[in-house]
Amino acid sequence: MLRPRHGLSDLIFIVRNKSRSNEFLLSFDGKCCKVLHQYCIGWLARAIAVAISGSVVNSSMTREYSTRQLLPSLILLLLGCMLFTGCSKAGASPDQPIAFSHRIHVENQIDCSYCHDYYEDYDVAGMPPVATCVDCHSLMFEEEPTADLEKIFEFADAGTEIPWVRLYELPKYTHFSHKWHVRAELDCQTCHGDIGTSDRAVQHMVYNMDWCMTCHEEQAASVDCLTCHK
Amino acid sequence: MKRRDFLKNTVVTGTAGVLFDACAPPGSDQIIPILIPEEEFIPGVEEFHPTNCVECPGGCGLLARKMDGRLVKIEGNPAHPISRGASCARGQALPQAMYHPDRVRGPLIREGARGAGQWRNVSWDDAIERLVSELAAVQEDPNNTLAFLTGALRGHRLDMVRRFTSTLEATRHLVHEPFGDGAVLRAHALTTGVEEFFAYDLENANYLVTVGASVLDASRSPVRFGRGVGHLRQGRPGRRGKLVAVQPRLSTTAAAADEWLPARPGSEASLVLALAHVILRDELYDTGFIENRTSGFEEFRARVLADFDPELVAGMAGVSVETLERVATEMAMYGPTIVVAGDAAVTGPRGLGTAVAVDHLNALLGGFGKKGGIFFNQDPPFSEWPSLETVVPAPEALFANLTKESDASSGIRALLISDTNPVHTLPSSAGIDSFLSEIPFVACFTSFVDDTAQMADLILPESTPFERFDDDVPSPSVGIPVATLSAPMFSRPLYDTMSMPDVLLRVAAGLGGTVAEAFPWASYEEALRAAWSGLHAASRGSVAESTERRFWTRALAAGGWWDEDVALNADCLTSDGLYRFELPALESIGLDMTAAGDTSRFTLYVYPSTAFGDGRSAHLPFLQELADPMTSVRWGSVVELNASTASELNISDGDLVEITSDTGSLRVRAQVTQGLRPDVVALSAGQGHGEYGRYARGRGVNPFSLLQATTGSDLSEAPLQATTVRIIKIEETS
Amino acid sequence: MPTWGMSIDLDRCDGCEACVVACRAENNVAPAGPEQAAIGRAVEWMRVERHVEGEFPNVRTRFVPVLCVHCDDAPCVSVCPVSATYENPEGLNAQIHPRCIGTRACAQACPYTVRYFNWGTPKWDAPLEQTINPDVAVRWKGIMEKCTFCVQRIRRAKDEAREDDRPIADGDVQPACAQACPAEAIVFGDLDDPESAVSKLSESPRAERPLEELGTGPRVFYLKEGDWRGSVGPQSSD
Amino acid sequence: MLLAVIAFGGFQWAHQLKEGLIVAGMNQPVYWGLYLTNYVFFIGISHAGTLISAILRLTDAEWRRPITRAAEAITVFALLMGTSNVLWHLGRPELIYIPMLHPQPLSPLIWDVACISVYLMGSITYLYLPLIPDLALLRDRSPRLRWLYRWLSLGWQGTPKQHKLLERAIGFMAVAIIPIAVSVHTVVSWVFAMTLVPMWHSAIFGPYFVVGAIFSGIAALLIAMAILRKAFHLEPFFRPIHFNNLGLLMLTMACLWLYFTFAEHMTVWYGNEPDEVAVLNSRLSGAFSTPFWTMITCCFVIPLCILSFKRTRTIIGTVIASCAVLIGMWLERFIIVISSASYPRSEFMHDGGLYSPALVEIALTAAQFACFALLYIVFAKLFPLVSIWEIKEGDQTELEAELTGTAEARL
Repeated sequence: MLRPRHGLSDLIFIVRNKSRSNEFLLSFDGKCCKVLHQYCIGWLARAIAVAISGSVVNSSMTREYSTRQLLPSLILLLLGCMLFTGCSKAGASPDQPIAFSHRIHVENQIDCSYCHDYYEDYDVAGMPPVATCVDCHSLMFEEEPTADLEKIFEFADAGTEIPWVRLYELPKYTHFSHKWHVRAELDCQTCHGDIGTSDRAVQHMVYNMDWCMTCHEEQAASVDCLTCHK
Repeated sequence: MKRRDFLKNTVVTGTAGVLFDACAPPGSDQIIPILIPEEEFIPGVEEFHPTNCVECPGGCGLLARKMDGRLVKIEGNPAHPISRGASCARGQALPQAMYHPDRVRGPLIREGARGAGQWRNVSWDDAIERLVSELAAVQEDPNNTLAFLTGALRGHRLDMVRRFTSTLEATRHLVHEPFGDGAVLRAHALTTGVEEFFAYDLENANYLVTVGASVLDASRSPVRFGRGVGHLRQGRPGRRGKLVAVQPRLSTTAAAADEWLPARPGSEASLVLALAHVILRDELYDTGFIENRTSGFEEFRARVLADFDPELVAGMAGVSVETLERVATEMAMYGPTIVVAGDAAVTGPRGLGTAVAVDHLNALLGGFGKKGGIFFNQDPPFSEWPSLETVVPAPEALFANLTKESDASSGIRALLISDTNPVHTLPSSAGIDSFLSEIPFVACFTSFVDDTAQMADLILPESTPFERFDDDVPSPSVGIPVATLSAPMFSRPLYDTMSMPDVLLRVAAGLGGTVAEAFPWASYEEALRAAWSGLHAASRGSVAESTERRFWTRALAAGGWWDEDVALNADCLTSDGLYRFELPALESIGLDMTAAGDTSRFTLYVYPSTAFGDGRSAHLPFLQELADPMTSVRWGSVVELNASTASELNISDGDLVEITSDTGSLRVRAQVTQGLRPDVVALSAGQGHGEYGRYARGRGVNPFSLLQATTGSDLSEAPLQATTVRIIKIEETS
Repeated sequence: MPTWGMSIDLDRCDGCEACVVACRAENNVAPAGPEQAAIGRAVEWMRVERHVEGEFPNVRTRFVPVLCVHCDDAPCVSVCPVSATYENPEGLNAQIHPRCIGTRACAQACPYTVRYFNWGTPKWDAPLEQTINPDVAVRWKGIMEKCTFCVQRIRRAKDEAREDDRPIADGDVQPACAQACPAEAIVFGDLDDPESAVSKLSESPRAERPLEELGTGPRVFYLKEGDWRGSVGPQSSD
Repeated sequence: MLLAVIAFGGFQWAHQLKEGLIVAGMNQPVYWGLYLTNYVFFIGISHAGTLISAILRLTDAEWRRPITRAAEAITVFALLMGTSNVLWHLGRPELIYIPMLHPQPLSPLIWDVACISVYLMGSITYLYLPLIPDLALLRDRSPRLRWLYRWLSLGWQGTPKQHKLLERAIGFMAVAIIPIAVSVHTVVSWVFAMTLVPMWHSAIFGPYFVVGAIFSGIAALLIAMAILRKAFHLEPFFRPIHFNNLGLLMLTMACLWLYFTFAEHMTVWYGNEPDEVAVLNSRLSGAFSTPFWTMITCCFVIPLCILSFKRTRTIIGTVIASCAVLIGMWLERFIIVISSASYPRSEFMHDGGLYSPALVEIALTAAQFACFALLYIVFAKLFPLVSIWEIKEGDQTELEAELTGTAEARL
């Protein structure tokens, strides 16, 4: 049976993705990322990405990319950069309302589930309400108050939640269950990179179908479209 | 080349646009949307909250599916005896009523002239203050009366209103329900002493005859009857029941039926008695039942055998003698048989007669108390609210009569309206407009500014069943005591709304004195708990718990209380406990109906719509978009004409026609059908709202504007098949 | 691995159209609005077709609920140039929205006319979009959509079964239409499981598969109307 | 003028891109409308050139020499117009490249894509090759645009070797192009015939479409010739004999076409399969009767009356006939696409909407015809529409000066 292999992928990811495969692309990678950070806008990036991912996905089984395949993509990309200005959030590390450091929390032996309390039982990992932050921090008398800590309490007093800026977002037409991926004993790093050891949340990668499929195939997980597409 | 550039640009912009639509998902880049401070929920995890349906008398118990803090779907409550996990089209569309863009979001006070539709937002405190002062003013002058107009309320909502009207001085409780089937209830009262809809054991019946009642589409309880008929057909291997429909139009029910008897409107009673005639003549009736449990049989037999010979009736009803003979025999031979009357057939001058005749036919077949027959409702053992030394309330009256009384409104100084829309569903000849305009103060409890609320001075936004405490005692039921219970599924209402009973409580408190004493509860929830404590005390049925508190929580979680183990009963409550073959009610029935003299006039047949009922669901886009099962019409209405009639009038499908009655006229597209008597034209109720939110406003036509209001009758306000109309073609279909 | 199928008892069906609205609500099918509906652009993954035969007063009527029959050998699958529609291992004929380019070849090829095209962007007047079911994607303009046998419910049922690590049982999955049907006319289940209600019904002498002669191998079948014969004989009030 | 029409079409298309196909007239069950009709129609026209000229070339019909190029030009432009319809037709034109990237080989649409792209390449080459010597001629004689001609003529010197090579190439292309051309229209027909739709699912659709294509092709060619003849004073080249011969060819085609049409409908009528008969009736007496009978008149009656008699088989006569045929053939495509789509299997689609094209569809159709004309004129302006060297080759006594004279006069 023919299985469609195609997804709306995000530009940066494809480029980085290639960067892992051979160095011809490294230079390409460098240039592109710059170009993108200066110019590219979400929607057009996607539009272009469709083209690129297309040419990439073709050979998604053998993970090599020839110049020929990338040519149309490049042309489209440049067209995009010329026509639109803006900034892609992909791969970037947006400023969060509070300079939150996963490292510190991890070093203090705080389990993922303390804040992300659904991560092994539900479809989403979950984000802690400001109350959770307050619970702990109001108890730590010895820690010297910093501006960021103050902010926590400001938000709490205002009765509003902390407007964390989203790093990872899957398309609305996909179904993803965090639970089963955790239970499949994947390392957090596989998807979230070195978040646990970094002070600043950086988007490890933008998940595209190409990447999901590869892993699913390696893990012998279901590759039926309806497993993820809704 | 210019063209190429031009196109390139259009392509790019176009493409961007396309992609924007394509990729734009609801929700933003912020993570906030998945964090609702008050209502903790886990994204992707579904919750089900039991609730009750108030769209029709069916009274289904429902489950509301809540996801990500939103109400997203309605499902039947599998445990509930009426719905058994199923629901109808109208029930399924309910979430749209809660999130409707045109819902009233807070109390409104009229600005400018009545009906001008200019409103000022006020706080609940101000609104209630206004209400209290108005009512207090009414109370001061003994000549003044206050009227509380409601639809056919059920459960403790009704008790609250009754209690309110009976504690206040000179207050009347008026009722308006266009498809109320008042005659059926009266008939039941006359023959069995039980003034409630019967419970039918359809699952075990073999033969079901509906006289006028479109039990499967809109009237009474489509879900309960739908399940029953399905079971009657294919529920029992090797045993397939039969469904016969007697009505002038091929309704969804008649279409689903095995046999359709298109009886002339008004001849139903005679037809039923002709069936009785055959059964009596051939002595096919249930002698055991007749002898032991009925009275007045002989007189009845004499009358029927004398007057209702099929030979005579057939011509008048337009149903062949053979058919009458055959159906009558089948009914007797292949029982248990159930006969149900309702809708248009039980309205108008002969309405009561029809309903009584149907009861008698059931009695002849010994249907009462028999497996696969008829049983009586049993009320849940609620505990009484503290009794009060009341001023005896005026009996509940039909609204239409009041509006017709000469100095009708003179006495009435203030009118409260809840759960009904008389401006839309009363014949315009009832003079409702002038009636309302003469009343100094009109307040409406409603979620939407509908045709009636438009005429009000004060609008008190009602909460949807998903946002309020409510209970319900379904009628018609299934013979066992059933009480549905629903609690708000959100920590607070979506908008600044309050449910009618809660408002009454606050008003009572505001009025003080005996009224305040009559309502000793802080909230409607408390009042309900007080009543429901009786069910706990009974310690039987689906929810039995040690403490009253735990009972309440369990009942809320289960969506109500019912007792499946109770023995079904059909013991008549007449003085002598016998079924009474009531004759006087049959006097109105005769064979005097000759073929209509004036062939240019047709009988207008008005029926409740599958999607909208009497029109209260017309504001929901899902239902407007729903193609009618029989006419396939969406977002509008059509008038149905028999093919032969149409060809005579040279009208073809889609032509615009004008229908004129003595009281009004309207223009609507025609639809030619085989499923209608040639001397009848059919219009569906429900559409033609002047005001009811953006989806209903100005859609289709309202047949009630053509009807002649009946006066004097305390059973029905409009004869749904007694008005005659003329039809002329206005323009060809395009 | 199950093979999902559905049986619809035309003898039970009374055309109440509860299934139609249930399907809309479950699957986020936006109303097309008066103008569009008038020119045949209303989308109803599940619709009730009415067949009226005969002349007054001898009129026979059948209601036929029509939805995607999830063919075993589907005409729509083979014509799609980009395999946006395909048949999954469990016998669902799926439409993968992001892949669809809108040639409408599948719609034209489908003998049952149960594939629907998004002529424009589906509209939800705020706050009606609050009723959108998060389990189901909201479609956008220019793509096909169709009945999925409520795959989101199948997914949930599987998830629960996997949770308490048991095989998925008959009746675990109920599509919105089957669930809503008061007459219990619609039965859904695994055709491979000989014990399941649906496969038992598929053996019924009344069972007929729509347009089977075209070789599409539909997995939705109808139980045709039985005739009432006075065969039950006089019933004692037992 | 033409530009205006085209611009309006473009504007309408932009509108459609923004709003989606909601602005077009299509509905359920008529998912395919005017766009597909035009697509089939233009691809049909495209058979004018290549096939005709190729056949004639192979059969060495002497009279073909002047008309081959005019014909081949039609092919190329008609193809461009035809394929462009796909853009309007798609729900998401921005993804039009996906079929190339991830083809689903079982889909007739993919076969279509393959065949047509090959055909396009082929016919462009086939137009280009015979052009080379003339380009060289222009390079040497033309007062302007010499750089262009130099670039295009690939250093043609007219040496015997080059001639030999060219002849070989043309010969090969002529042979190759015929099967391609046939396959193209067969495949186009299969887009319909491979479905189970009533009156599409038919075995003779392939040849039926091919015949129709050649038929309309000839008509288009005749009209083009007539116009050019007037516009560029090509009377010496496009002689009545050409119109006469082509007229006869068209007559044969008309008969052939009628035969197929008759066979097609006869089988349905006799088979009496309810769903198919529904469509048939709609054509014979129902909603589509007017276009249907117009089609019969235009495609058969009129051509027959005019072309059967030598007296009426004049230039004017053939042109009138051709116009009729073009209209008729367009109607045929329209009827085939729409009428079948409008009557799906009755049991499952009761209230289907009947199709009436919306403004955007009409505008785009007009724009295409305009664009076609425009391209053709531009081509005529830049290149000799008569294959000078072939005529030379054919008739040595012809005065070269006269040719080049006219050629220069034109430039």
